[in-house]
Amino acid sequence: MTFATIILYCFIGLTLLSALYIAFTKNVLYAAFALILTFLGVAGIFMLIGAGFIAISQILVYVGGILVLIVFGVMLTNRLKGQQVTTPSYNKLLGLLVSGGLLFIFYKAIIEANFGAIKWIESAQPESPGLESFGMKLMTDYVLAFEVIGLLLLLALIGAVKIAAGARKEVEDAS
Amino acid sequence: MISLLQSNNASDLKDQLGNLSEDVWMLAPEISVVIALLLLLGFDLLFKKNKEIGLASIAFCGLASTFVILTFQWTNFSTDLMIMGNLLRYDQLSVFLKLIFSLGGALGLIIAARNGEKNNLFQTGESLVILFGLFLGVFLMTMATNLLMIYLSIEVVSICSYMLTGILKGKRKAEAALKYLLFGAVSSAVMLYGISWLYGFTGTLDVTSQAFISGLSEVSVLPLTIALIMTIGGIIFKLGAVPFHIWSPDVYQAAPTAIVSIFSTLPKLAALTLLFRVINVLPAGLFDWQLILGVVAIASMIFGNFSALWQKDAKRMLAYSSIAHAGFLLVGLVAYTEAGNTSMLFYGAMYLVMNVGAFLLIAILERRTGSAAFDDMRGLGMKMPFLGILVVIVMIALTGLPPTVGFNAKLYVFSAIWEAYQVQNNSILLWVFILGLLNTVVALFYYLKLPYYLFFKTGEKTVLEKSSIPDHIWGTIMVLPLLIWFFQSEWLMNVLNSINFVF
Amino acid sequence: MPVEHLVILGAILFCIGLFVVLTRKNAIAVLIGVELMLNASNINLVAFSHFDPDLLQGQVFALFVITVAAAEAAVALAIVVKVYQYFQTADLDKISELKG
Amino acid sequence: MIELKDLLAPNAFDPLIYWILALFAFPLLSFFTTGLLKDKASVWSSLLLGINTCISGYIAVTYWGEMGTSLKGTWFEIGGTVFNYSFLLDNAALIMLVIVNFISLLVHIFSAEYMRHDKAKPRYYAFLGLFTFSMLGIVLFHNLLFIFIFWELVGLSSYLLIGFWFEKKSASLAANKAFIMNRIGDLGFLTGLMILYTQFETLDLGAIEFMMGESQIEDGNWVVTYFSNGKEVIHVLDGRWLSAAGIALFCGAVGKSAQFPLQIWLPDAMEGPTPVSALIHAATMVAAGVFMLSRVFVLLDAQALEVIAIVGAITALMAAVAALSQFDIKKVLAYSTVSQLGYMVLAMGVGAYDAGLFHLFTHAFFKAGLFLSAGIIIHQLHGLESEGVKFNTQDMRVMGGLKQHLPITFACFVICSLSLAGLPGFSGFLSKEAILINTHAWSVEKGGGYYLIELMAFATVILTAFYIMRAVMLVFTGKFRLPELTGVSDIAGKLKEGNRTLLIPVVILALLSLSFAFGSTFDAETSWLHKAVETPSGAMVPTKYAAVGQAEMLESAGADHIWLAVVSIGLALAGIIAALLIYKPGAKLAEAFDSKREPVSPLVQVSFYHWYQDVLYTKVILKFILTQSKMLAWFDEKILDGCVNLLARTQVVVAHLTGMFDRYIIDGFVHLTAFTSGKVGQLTRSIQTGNVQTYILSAIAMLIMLLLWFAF
Repeated sequence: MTFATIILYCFIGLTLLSALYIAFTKNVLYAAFALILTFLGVAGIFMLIGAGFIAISQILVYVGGILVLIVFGVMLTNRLKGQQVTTPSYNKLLGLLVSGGLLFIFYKAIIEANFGAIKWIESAQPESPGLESFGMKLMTDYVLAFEVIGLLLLLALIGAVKIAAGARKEVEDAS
Repeated sequence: MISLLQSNNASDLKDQLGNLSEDVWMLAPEISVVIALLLLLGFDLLFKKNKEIGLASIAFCGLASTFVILTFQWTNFSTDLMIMGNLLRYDQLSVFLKLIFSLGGALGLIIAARNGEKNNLFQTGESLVILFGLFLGVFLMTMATNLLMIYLSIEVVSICSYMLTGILKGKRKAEAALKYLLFGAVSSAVMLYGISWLYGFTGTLDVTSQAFISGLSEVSVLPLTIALIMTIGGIIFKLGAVPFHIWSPDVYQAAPTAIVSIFSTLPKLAALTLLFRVINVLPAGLFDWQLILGVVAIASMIFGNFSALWQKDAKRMLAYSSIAHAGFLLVGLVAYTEAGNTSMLFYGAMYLVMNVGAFLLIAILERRTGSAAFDDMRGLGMKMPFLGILVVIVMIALTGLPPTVGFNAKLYVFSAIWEAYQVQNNSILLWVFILGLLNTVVALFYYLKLPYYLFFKTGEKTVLEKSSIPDHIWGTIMVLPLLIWFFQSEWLMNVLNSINFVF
Repeated sequence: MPVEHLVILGAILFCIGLFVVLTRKNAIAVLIGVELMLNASNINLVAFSHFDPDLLQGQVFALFVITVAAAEAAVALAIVVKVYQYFQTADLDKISELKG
Repeated sequence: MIELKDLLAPNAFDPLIYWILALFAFPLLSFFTTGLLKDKASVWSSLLLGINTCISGYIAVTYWGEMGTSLKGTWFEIGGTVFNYSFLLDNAALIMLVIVNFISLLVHIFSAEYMRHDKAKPRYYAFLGLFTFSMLGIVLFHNLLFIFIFWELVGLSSYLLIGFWFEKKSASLAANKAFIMNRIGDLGFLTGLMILYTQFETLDLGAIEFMMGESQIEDGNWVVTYFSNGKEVIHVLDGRWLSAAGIALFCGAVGKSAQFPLQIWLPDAMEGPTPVSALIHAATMVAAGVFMLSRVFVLLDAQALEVIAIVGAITALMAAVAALSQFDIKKVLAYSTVSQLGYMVLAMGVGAYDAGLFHLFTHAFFKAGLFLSAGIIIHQLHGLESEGVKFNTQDMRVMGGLKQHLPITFACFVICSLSLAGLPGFSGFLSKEAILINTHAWSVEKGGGYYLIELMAFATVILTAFYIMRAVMLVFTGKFRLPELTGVSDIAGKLKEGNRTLLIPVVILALLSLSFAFGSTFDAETSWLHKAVETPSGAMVPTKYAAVGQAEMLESAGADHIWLAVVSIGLALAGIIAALLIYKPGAKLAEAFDSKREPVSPLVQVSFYHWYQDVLYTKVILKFILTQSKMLAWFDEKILDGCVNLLARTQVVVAHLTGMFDRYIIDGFVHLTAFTSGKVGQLTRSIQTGNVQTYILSAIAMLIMLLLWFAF
């Protein structure tokens, strides 16, 4: 076992533990902060299996963007007056049953599929491609998808601003 | 490293870019939609007041030019092509669907224009811009053959749909948007997970490639089933069929009628096309998708129809009916024959016309009474006999009775499945056939509820507004084809028969 | 390092995400769950992409997933804010006027 | 070997298609345009119908002949399967064409006066136009799919016309009843179509007839061989499917032609305007079932025919008994119609195709005549009603002695009645005689219990004569009972004969009920009409399953011809004389009649309540339906209100279990009270639907179920 592998397992452990913490904490803010750890763990995994750019995007977009949004969301939808921002949970047993059952099925399937023995994976020589080729891919093969996602972000921005901006005034008008 | 070098090779790159820029011509309709979108955005930013007419004209011109381009593509169609680096497939099926989508979109906008609600779609540019984003999404859905493109186009449609549901004022709209979004996010996560496994099995995202097919053939049953069902699940969410149908009644009830008329048609048909494309590449005997989709179709028909029986709101009833129609649409797909494909497409096209027509009439009635609840529509038919008769015709068409084209559509899909049963002898086909027919009978009861309330109940409610001539004209334009095509379904059939389904 | 381990990690993450989605009352907590589910898929995609260095399809896909997630989160939070204005709560069990 | 494509191939262009289109166009035009006209509606639509009648007359004369002219064309093609349309104008269709148009025209004219004061007159005429249009479809098309479509349209227009006065609760109830009964029958029809389509891959009747001729019964299997798109196909079905197809198609006729056990809608259908009853519920629509049977005659095998004969005989007898004791004049005529339809069906069942159709044609005239005469009476009596004076204008107890007031109506009514009773010299005699002879021949051939059928047919003769004479006596003889009942003495003087618009159609119909109109006085065989419709040759029916050849039967029974005629005339006379004696003015029963309110004697009650069939249906079937709908409601509540509810319920159970677990084991007994109450509150909230997480939960749960089902 090389040093990199050990680190990889550390990151896997970090991801799992923080995810489990999210599952069982009652405090939404804590959950949000645990989410940072999860994202960092996943980013670390990405980095170690040769997807450096994705790792950086993960940190930038998730930690820098989505998480900030979530924290803002928590702030906006709770009256913070000293007390903790908690969220009660329900459906616990049924949720556990469904997700646990699903996990069991997944586990069986993963064992059965034996991913390591799948032909194309077996015959491949894992290596880390350069950032340059990644950029080239984006601008050639996936240029359409790239344009579309750009447009989608624009639309989401417009829509989100429109929906959130008018909300308070709208409610006042209605009441 | 050799391959890397190759793609860096300057002349190769030039070739590739050259190919891409050639492919751009195939995307002319999409580009036209995007241009319209940007114009709307610009117009909205430049002007402050009285924007309705400008926005409306840009929107209609955009759709019209798209339609013209598509007609041009249809008439000059030469051969099926994979374009944009195998992300999309340019074929007659997609061109045809986009043609009817642009028509359906225009009809939806007409409903919005006729609806005259206070917070009209045309008053602010944002909602129109997002609506055009949705058009772009459904256009791409009809062409996508790459898992990435499938995911992306579905997401474009979904995110635009969430926003459209919640963008206008109203408590219920906000609630529906939130539910829609959460449900949709989970569905797309499920689909994405399935896709990630498919990628793992095959090493490719291109569903048309040989590697994809051979890769799938080597996986054992359980993982394959999981991956495919989860992937198909995401598509079924857009189709609005069981088990991913639960969002639709809430959303349909709350969202503006014009938007709902588009929600209930374009994404459904686009999702059906996606399903069709995915299923067509699956090697025979690998996976009994006929059984799965058969079960989904039966369940959708039963859930949709039986729940619709008890609704008290016309829009909510139509939502359940659209779940049932998703089942009927799947019937043609399940048949898996040439006739099945043609009939599915015919049903889809007719469903679009019928449903948009139904929503137009509901919108008109809604404007009269201020709500879409059945109770408020009592006796309206006597006050407005012409519109009442139009409603009756549309409802008969949705039920699938002669002399409307709804009958032809049901006749085609059911004769297709019956023939398929006789050839393939697969018992699920028989079940689909029998239960489908029984469901048609159930449908009769709730579709005729609206005419019943309109004509046979007396209401005291005063009419808010007199019916106007444009209402009559638009209503007739929407409804007349339903009658004409019953006698002349041949010409559309000829168009559809000319479509090459070979994949 | 066998690829299965990462796939199993993905599966666990997916199920944890699902559990959070199903059990948390707060809409924002539910969104956190959804993000976990999306990350699960991303792990799979990138892990498989490791064996696909020439085409990089998995990595590209993962990048797009991250972007879509960002767009979705933005829209989601806008809608949550709007819902909160109306309902004065973000608890999903209280946001259930439409039913039947 | 036959190629299916060739059978369905469109034939060369024939200008006839323009005439046919015109035939459809005029009633449809009437349907669409009368709504625009207010007072001119009657004139306008009568004019359109007049044109149509002329066209149909012209076509009938031009295309009259042995073989009939057929027209075929392609409707559409889908994935190699051809759906075609075809018309067949043989003699039967031509006669039907003329009858439908002609009687419709007469009814249009009659209604001009009858409906003069109705505000919704345009709607009425529009519906009549729709009805005529759809009836023509049944008559002209020779493809079962199209026949089915128009069959449904006929049902629809009948529904609309029965419920024309939908403000009356009874009218809308009657309309619903007719609709439901017809739909039950149609379900059978549809099943029949499906069986035929499976076997022949087409619903074109011409092609089916041809292939039926080529099909075989081998070892009890029904085998059809033909080429479809160049490939040879052999369809093998159990021979019983052939019988099933025949019986299923007959079910359609049972609904539409009001046969036992679905006949109960027809008496109720009298809630519609009387001219409508004359057109739809006497002359044309109800005959459509019989006409359809004649169209599919080659498909009916011995078993199916037997069922048809038995049902026909039962219907004829039951309805005749029911007609004996009615008070409502239209009810008498309605039951009489059901009974006569039973005769026609019986004729089809015993293989007397020609006699059945013949009776259909003659019945169309005399029954329409009877209904329109009754219409005059009702209309004139209606004219007597005023603010203070209200009575049931259809009740025979308010009539009596109308001979003096309405002499022409009386004459017409009597002529039509005698035709119905079947006295020589009237058209009804010819056709009824033909049916009786054939039934006799059939019974002789089959022997044993089948004589019962013959007995029922003959019993119906005497009953028919009796009830129609009873009606004549009660309505026209004796003294006018209305003045006494209402207490207004001068009311009798106001009653006048109907005007010309009312009388002309009735007189025409009465004249057409005389047997000379059909070119024969005594023997049906010599009538031109009877000769025109020929039984399709028996060879087309697979031999083993064939009905006994009609020709042989008739030959064997030929000797009985004369005495059969004598017996039936005797029976009819007996019935008439009995009625004359019993109901002659001053006789005991006639006196007792007007004071009677409800029948007392159990036997009469059986008749009056039509064998309690309605009660039975309400009790048994309605109860069944109610339970059914309760079950559906239950289904909806328990299962469809989502997996959601179900899940929520499971949740309750599971949560109770966890609750108990928590209570007793984990938490011990410490926080028992506080904990449970909190938990329960939480649970009640979690049951609420409309929660998006429950949605997600149920969706994922269903997904997992799918997964498990497919993977394991």
